[in-house]
Amino acid sequence: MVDLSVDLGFLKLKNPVLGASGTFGYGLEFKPFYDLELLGGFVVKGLYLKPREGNRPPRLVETPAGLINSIGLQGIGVEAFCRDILPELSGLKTAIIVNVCGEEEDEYARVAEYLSRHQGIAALELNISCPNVREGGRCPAQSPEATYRTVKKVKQAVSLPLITKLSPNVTDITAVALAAEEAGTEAISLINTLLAMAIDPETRQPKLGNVMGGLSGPAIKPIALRMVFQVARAVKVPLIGLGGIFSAEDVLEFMMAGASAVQVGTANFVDPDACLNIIRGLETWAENHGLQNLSQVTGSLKV
Amino acid sequence: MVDLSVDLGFLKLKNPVLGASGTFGYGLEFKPFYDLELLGGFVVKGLYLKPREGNRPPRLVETPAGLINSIGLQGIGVEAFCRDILPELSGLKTAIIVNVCGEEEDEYARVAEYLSRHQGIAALELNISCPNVREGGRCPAQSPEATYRTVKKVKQAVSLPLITKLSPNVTDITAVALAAEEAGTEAISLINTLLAMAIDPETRQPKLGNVMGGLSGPAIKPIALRMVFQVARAVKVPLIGLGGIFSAEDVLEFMMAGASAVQVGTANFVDPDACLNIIRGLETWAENHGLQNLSQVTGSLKV
Amino acid sequence: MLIDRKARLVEVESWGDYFLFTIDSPEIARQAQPGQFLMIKVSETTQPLLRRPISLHNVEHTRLQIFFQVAGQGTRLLSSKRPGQSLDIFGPLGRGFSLSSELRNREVFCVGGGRGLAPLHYLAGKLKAAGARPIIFYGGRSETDLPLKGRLKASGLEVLVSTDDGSCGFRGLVTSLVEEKLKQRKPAFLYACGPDPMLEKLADICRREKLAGEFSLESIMGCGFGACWGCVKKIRRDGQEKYLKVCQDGPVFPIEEIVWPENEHG
Amino acid sequence: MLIDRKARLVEVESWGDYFLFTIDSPEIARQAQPGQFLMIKVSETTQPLLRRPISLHNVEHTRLQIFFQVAGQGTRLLSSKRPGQSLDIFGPLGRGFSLSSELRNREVFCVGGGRGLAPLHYLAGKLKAAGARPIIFYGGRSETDLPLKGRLKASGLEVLVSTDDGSCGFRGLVTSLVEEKLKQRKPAFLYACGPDPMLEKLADICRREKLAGEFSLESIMGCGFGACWGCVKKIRRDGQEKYLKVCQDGPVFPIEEIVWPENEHG
Ligand SMILES: Cc1cc2nc3c(=O)[nH]c(=O)nc-3n(C[C@H](O)[C@H](O)[C@H](O)COP(=O)(O)OP(=O)(O)OC[C@H]3O[C@@H](n4cnc5c(N)ncnc54)[C@H](O)[C@@H]3O)c2cc1C
Ligand SMILES: Cc1cc2nc3c(=O)[nH]c(=O)nc-3n(C[C@H](O)[C@H](O)[C@H](O)COP(=O)(O)OP(=O)(O)OC[C@H]3O[C@@H](n4cnc5c(N)ncnc54)[C@H](O)[C@@H]3O)c2cc1C
Ligand SMILES: Cc1cc2nc3c(=O)[nH]c(=O)nc-3n(C[C@H](O)[C@H](O)[C@H](O)COP(=O)(O)O)c2cc1C
Ligand SMILES: Cc1cc2nc3c(=O)[nH]c(=O)nc-3n(C[C@H](O)[C@H](O)[C@H](O)COP(=O)(O)O)c2cc1C
Ligand code: FES
Ligand code: FES
Repeated sequence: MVDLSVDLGFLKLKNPVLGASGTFGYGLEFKPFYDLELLGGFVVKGLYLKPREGNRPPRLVETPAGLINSIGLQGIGVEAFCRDILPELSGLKTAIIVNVCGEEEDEYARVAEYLSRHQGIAALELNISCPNVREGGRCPAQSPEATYRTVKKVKQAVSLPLITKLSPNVTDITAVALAAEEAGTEAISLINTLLAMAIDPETRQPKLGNVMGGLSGPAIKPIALRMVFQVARAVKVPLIGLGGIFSAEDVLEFMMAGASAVQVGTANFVDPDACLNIIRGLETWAENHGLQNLSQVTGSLKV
Repeated sequence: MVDLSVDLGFLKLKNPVLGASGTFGYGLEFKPFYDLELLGGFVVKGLYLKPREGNRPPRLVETPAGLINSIGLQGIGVEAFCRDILPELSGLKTAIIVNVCGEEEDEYARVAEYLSRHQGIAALELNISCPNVREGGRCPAQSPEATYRTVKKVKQAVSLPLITKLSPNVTDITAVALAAEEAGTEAISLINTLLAMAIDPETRQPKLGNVMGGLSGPAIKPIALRMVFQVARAVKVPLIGLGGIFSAEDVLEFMMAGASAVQVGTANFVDPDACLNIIRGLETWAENHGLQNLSQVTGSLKV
Repeated sequence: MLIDRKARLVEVESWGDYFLFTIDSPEIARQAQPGQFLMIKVSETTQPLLRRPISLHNVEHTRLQIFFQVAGQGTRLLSSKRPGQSLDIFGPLGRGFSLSSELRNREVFCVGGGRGLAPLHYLAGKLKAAGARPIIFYGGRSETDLPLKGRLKASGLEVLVSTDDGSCGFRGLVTSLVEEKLKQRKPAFLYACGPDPMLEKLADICRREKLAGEFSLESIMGCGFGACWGCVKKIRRDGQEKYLKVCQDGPVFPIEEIVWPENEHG
Repeated sequence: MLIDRKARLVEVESWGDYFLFTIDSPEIARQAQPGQFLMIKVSETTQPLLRRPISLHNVEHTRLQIFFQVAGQGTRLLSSKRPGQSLDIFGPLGRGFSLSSELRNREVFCVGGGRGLAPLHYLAGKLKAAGARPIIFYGGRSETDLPLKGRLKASGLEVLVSTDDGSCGFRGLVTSLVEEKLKQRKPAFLYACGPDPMLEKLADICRREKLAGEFSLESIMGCGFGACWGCVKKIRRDGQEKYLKVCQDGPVFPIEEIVWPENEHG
């Protein structure tokens, strides 16, 4: 039997596969398909203090090997989440991570603070990297300073472990990662979506109601992998890699590049049981390669 | 008959389709497939002062809907180009554009200066955005200041029209575009490739000899289109859009987003006659849509 | 709701761009309701990346039928499947049509434009079984858009057809045929599925005639089971306008709840 | 060199993972030389994105033959083509084998491992026609890797086979069989195509035996016609080591010019 577990220091996962925020609903949506306790864990959809309407539809457009979304973080808000959803999740023997959003820096701390008063949350993921909520797709993770400030504020407000989620829409991903580390984040997850666009030549209109959106899926995997590789060489905190993971081999690439765990996003839409299949694939691969602990794979790239 | 021509101010093209640098060889490679004079023009492969060996192979890896390359600008150097190749090109009735490279800022000006002493070159494209030549994939187009300085120096050295080619590996593409404009570039082309990576889980080695490379092809089109859209709203100089163009519809998307002309890159590998097919497709589309001048399409997006 | 990766394609019938598939999937068949839909994998590659939502056209014993029109790459790939092959599907999904017991002995209009006919066969069958009197309005541009009219009649359903070009039945839009018939008949309810302009026009007619009803809406879907918030349409409910999920809160919505023209673009 | 989008696939033969296609393409056939190759479109979608390089296995009148092994997604898609379908190919490409007139009446070794046999049939035929005495060394892991041995013999060629497991012919690596034969025979030249470790070993043998020859190299190709600089290998020529294009300067290179192990990775 292979040991698939990974230890992030602040959190031990039974395996390195987490459902990615915004693609895993509030978790419950996947209950009909498999036992959620088989997962390393999952990150619920981004939450603000208040319920949020989200962006004007259409919100999705397919591109070659990719998907652009402009959901705009529609959601029920942290209060309703803690009241209606969390009690259903907190009994599960798997890591429940909550994706934390904010209109401005203070809101992140307030959402985190609200969540910290509830049981059953393993960690918070700071979504400072959504391209769908501010004018022109901007986000705090595009600046080391704003990243530092936001992480620091949340850090001061709560004692829950923090995972800071980075944006690929930057010149130097390592500078932002270092800022998050310096501000005290326990881990870094990367990447969020790449700012993108599509046009319908017949109507001459953008295909998304919100004009621009975020690109995910296999198309972006090579970019995500490169960023994980770069950040792994720059910081000491553990990394959670994501972007276009659809198979166990994809997970291995991210782990070799330096990720301790991964998240699976868009693949959940194509196959609701994608995470489960990937976990099984990892087990088989480890067996076939005579590995005892899958965690050995992290950072094992030969360059 | 539809008028496909576009006027960049400093250069009139018979149609908006150019072969993209590095994917179009020195032009002559395409002669067996069609008459090069049918093109709007083409951009020859990047040139340094001296011949260049390029990067260690493997240099190519396919990814979903994409291609990562790490050629590293192998080439014959500007002297051999002017002596052996240019005479064969300069008689062609199509726009010959030369992609200009430099190890440091001065070299760009010297290559440009050398080229400016020869006949038959319609414009220079400053390749300040190649991710395959410097440590960590860095390039001048990642900084507005370095962009400004490089363009300015070349501008002072030559009177040939300049097209500055931007990198997508930046936080704010408009800031770099504005810097290039301020430094006096006649046009801007975008985008070059996205820094990317792939790993072979069996060997645990990077799939590219040079570890990282540049991602091109349909996978990146949504990102390229978004950047053209953003830059079109920020600058006044004409834009040449590229990134994943494989069809006439793709060209129309870029033109609607604000490009006056386009370049076709990776598609030339898949179909050596891709540019020709795209030009024909544009003609048909314009006819079917009752357009007299294709150039009307530029910037016609309804947002 | 479950994933069936070995749903066997039993029979393929086709008329030009239109395809009728008969699929063996006992478990999904057992749970199905009219107005629900399936998410179907159309490609083994990433092109296209996503599954395609297709309504249940009919359900009999262990078998499902789907009726679809080739609209693009995904449905074209689907149309190339052959009898004996396995399909990778999951479902049944969404909130289907409500079948109120008050419709018993009453006339009910079921209006479908082109591929919008898809969910109405199953619905009309259930209505009949429940003692209502469904009338299917089946509209298209031309007779070739109405390949199922013969079968619907043969299965004992009342069918009125319209074509824009008059090649079959009433000449004009199916909405005009509905208006025409409303002069004589007083249905208790109207169900419809079809292109947005058709639905919007029907919504006008229903409002004017004070006729209650439900529409099955389409939307581009990421997941089909409520996980992505990608499929929303603007719905007026409990005095508030909000974006509800077509895949989970729909695809069927009460007519008066649908907000036009917010939902038109795309 | 030209693009033939309607090259008709006339015949498909297969043995496990190995496929032999006969393709009608008069113009390409007319220009072809042994050692040259085609770029073949394997998919209508972007997966895989690029064409696949495949050697000319044989050319007769208007017809080309290719012989390939399924190695991944691209060759798998290619293997699913059926007789009567059109292939989208371009070629002939590259610099093939040199056929020196000095080989007349001399013995010539043609060594192929597995799919590396592909270009040798055409070559051996031309050699024979030119009056040389080609001997094909055909090696594989097991007998199933040597599907063409019967045909080669039937077409009048001298064939020596080896298998790693001894299931057919000499037991051992094909390079050992070559070494064995070199004890008795003195060929004038050696041609080879196959996996890098086999070629490197053969290069050693040739250096030791002072035997001249040429290898056909493989490389991942972007374009196949010299436009991308993606396929280079390190070659020692005119006293300098430089990256030359396999698609244009090769795929055939003089053995002594090839630099090992620089070219091994990948
Ligand atoms: C709940 C539901 C049930 C459906 N049931 C049926 C059915 O029973 N029979 C049938 O023929 N069709 C049905 N559709 C529509 C069908 O899903 C689309 O035609 C299909 O997804 C188009 O995919 P494609 O790859 O062929 O076309 P694409 O190339 O993806 O698109 C072609 C055109 O269709 C539009 N389109 C794409 N996806 C959708 C979508 N999900 N809904 C509406 N328009 C879309 C695109 O904007 C484009 O204009 C249903 C849609 C929904 C949401
Ligand atoms: C000039 C030339 C002639 C060739 N002739 C033949 C032939 O006649 N018969 C034949 O069976 N094969 C031939 N090959 C090899 C053939 O091109 C590859 O097997 C094929 O491209 C693999 O594609 P795929 O999608 O099936 O596999 P992929 O999934 O792309 O790759 C499978 C494995 O093959 C390797 N590979 C991919 N492309 C190439 C390549 N171009 N060369 C070598 N290895 C590669 C990959 O690194 C991977 O390990 C030739 C290659 C070249 C360069
Ligand atoms: C429809 C959709 C909604 C998303 N919503 C969120 C979100 O709420 N919070 C967040 O941090 N990331 C969100 N993301 C980004 C994903 O978590 C992930 O970073 C990205 O999609 C790349 O991974 P993938 O290619 O595996 O999907 C969303 C992505 C998609 C496709
Ligand atoms: C193999 C290869 C070589 C390239 N070489 C150059 C180059 O020499 N100079 C340059 O400016 N861009 C170079 N590029 C970038 C392309 O010109 C283009 O910007 C990029 O590939 C995106 O366009 P595409 O998706 O249409 O290929 C190269 C791209 C590829 C794939
Ligand atoms: S399609 Fe994903 S929530 Fe409806
Ligand atoms: S494959 Fe493009 S240069 Fe050789």
